[in-house]
Amino acid sequence: MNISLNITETIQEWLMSMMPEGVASIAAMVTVALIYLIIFAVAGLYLVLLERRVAAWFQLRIGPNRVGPLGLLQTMADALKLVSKELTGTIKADKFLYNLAPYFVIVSSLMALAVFPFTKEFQAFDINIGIFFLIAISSIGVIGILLGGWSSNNKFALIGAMRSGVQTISYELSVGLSLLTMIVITGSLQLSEIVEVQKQGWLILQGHVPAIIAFMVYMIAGTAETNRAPFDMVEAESELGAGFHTEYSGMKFAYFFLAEFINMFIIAAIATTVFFGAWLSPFGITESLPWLGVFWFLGKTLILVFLMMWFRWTFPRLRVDQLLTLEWKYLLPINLINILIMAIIVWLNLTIKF
Amino acid sequence: MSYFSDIYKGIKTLLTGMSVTGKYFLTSRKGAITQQYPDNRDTLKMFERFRGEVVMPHDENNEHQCTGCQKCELACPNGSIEIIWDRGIDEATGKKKKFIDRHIYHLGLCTMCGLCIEACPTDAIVWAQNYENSTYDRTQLTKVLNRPGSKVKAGIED
Amino acid sequence: METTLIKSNFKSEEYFINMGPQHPATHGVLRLLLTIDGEIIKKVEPDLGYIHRSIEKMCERDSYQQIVHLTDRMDYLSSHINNEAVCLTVENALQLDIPDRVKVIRTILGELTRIASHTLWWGVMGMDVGALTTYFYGFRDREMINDIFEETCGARLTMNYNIPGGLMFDIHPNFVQRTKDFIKHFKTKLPEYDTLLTGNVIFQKRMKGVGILSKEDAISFGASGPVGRGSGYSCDVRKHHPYSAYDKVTFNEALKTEGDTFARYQVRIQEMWESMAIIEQLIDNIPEGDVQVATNAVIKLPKGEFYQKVETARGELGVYIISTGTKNPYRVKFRSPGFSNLSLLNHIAVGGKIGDLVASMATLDLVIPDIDR
Amino acid sequence: MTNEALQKLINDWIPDLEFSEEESQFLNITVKPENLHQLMSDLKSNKETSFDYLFCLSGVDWQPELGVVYHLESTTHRHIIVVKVKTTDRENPVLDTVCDIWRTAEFHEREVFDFFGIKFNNHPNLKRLFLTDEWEGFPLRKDYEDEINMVIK
Repeated sequence: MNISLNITETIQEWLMSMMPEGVASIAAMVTVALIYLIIFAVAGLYLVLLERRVAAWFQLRIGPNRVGPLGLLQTMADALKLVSKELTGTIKADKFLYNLAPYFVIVSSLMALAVFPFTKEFQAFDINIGIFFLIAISSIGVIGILLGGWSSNNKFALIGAMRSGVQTISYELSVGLSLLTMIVITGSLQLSEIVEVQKQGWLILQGHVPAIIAFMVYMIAGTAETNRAPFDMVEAESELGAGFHTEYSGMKFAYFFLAEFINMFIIAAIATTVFFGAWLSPFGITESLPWLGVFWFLGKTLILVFLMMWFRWTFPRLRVDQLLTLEWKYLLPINLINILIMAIIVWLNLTIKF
Repeated sequence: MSYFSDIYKGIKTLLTGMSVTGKYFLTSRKGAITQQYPDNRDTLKMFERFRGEVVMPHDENNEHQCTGCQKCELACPNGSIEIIWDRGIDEATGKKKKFIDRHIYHLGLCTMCGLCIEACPTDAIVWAQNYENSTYDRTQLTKVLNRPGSKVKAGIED
Repeated sequence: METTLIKSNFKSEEYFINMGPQHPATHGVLRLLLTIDGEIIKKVEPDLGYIHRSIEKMCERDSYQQIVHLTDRMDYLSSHINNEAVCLTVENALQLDIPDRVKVIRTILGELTRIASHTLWWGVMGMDVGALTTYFYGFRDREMINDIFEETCGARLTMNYNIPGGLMFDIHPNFVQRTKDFIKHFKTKLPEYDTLLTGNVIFQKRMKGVGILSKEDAISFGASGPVGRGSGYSCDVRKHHPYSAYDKVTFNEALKTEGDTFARYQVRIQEMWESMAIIEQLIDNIPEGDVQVATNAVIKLPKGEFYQKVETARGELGVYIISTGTKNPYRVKFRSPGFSNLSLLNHIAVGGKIGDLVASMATLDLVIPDIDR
Repeated sequence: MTNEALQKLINDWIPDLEFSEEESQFLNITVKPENLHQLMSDLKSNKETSFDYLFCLSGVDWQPELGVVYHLESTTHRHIIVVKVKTTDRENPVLDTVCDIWRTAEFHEREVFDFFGIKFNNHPNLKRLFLTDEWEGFPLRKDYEDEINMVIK
């Protein structure tokens, strides 16, 4: 079987046969962007459904099962409902920022998707500072949340937004440092090279103890960065009602909601790429069929997504000061020492390679 | 040192918590505690003492057991029962006797306290087990319990 | 985690926020006027009356049998105990000799009510601190008790099973078996509550040292029930002024001396164990006999004043009836536990964060209709 | 302490106390409004009585008097006493607050103010608790009439 998944080049070559080079490049970019947008909007909706089903099973319920076979169309129906809903808002809101905020959030989370290597070829944009790009992009989302909370002219929203600012700024550090620990092994920020290094064994095995610590720190900080329970200070429905999106309705609310789930996917996908060998199959069992990489990538990502859901439906929420204590007194020092250990291990060549 | 033991203990308690939810996740298909209402209407059965609404049973001759003594009306705390009664000649004995014209029951006012049924000396009114009492129109909640043309069963005295 | 506030030259301004009457953490239509400085609570002022029905005034026009069903609607989570309180007041006033069977059944139902209330509280408490799954585990166990109630009394929540002079009718034949089944089931599930939530490190950090109420303050504020006992104040009416069959059973009063939210939490968990112990002592020994003492159709209390206190799931419920000898009471006052417990919210929440306020409020276990009688 | 001993002890403190055990299961003391606060603080602070738990505070409309009934219990000695205070002034009834002695009285007195219109001197925050500020009349008084909201049987 010879399916070419190198979509950017395929599309560009196909377009170039029809129009001049400059136009074709732009048209190819737009096409790829649209494909990604559609795929991940739908994927985000199904993540919502997955979350609801998983939550139901944790909670001895059945979950959505009415719309469509096995309830598969439930979130589609929800999205349709949200599209058709009236967009309400407060009178004294800062209209421009208020309307801008949801797009900030959704665009920044969709941008991050471009760099993931779903297979060797299925990667829209193999930038040479991949990890750096991801970290940079994922921290833009918080601006949208801050804008939304600030401009809503609602005190609950404002408290939520401020909490979000505090939280994301702190945990950004741990996400970055724990990924940096792994960069010590790979020696490259480019995602395709990180995957290449892992052909000798997934990084979580190569780096053994410090890698596992880095993974745990990453998962905690990543959960915090997506503002999900047990770190959902931003929404904290028993304290702030709905937090920063209290005043949003209809499609604008849907953007926030969808962004949360896409962010969760992104956090899991980064972990898959950096710790679990991206599209590489375990022991290379499907090396001859490279298109199966999509399956492996999504499989690993969904397992991590499930782990985050498991956290959410088990743990109580932290208080806002405990959240910062956890970051500054526990995760950060552990992380710094962990980098040192990792550096020593790499220096002494103690990594495990298969 | 307590710094590290805190971390260890903390992670341990988190994992034990996750084991509880994880166990239910795996067995949840058997143990769903929610009901698929209204799909299960046919199998959903209320307990025999369930207080759905007050009804007045009639037998095959369209006869009920209410003598119109108004004890239920007095017992009701919020005026859900109104009895419109009259006096007539009893055909069997030829004496003057009280009988009900209409036994009006306002389901919308009823708090299902059961005092009327306790008070009834002839067991003329009982609880029905139906549980779907909602209507689109409030006037439908006012019900006349005795059927048209019904009369009191012979031998029931107040 | 203790935090230290650093004095700085930044000008900070207190602001006002309106929590409720529609808010997920207030469990009903309670409105709290909060004055906040950043995240720190400066003042909590409850605004009540959103569902006040003036039950006390309604009682003045009702007969004594009719009062009972109104009390269902005060603290609806311990409706059976509320009913019992009114019935006991009337029975004591009439000096009726209540059969042992009635006393034992009332005690069993009362303890089942307490477990049902505490399981609901546990679920909702977990939800307030962010663990959403506890809600369903709590409700799963509560549903079994509600089924027992429904089979015997005919209603799940507002049971109105007591009448002055005994019970409305006898227990259902399945009652004993169902109760035993429930106890067996719940003994396996209650330890799970501990593994899921009590031991959890996040939960402990959230609860310990939060909302501290000293013993002196607890007495001064009239705290009762688990709130008082969490502060080391022995206030169990079942121990100090036993009613029904509580003088025949042995049980421990759950006491903690810390006075924080975690102590109140532990007291309630402990109380569920004690309630199960009480039920186990009684369920096999329900004496035979009548379930009613004949009373006049129109009950007239002798002239005088009558007071009866009982221990509901929330604390001490007092029923104060002034009678002038007619068929209606002259004045009825319900001393509800929630009302006194709410009054200390400002005292324990000030200085904490918004999250602490929610946790404190959850362990006060407020039922709003109980406050807005 | 038994009711007799209590009566004997308290009787010496303040003049014009009326004691009664009729028609009630507790010892009742009726006190003049001007002596109320003094008696209450004595009842709490005295080592032998130490009534530190005010478990019920109810307003009562005795017609024509308005009054308040205090149910007190001692958590150390476990004895109970009832204190009653009455005022004949229906237009502007004023009593002393006891919320500096028992803090629970703060809410209970607000409730009494709300429903009976009895004002309490020195109360820190005396305003309507359940009803709106613009509500007219005091619903739990016997002469209160509201043709719209009250259903009279």
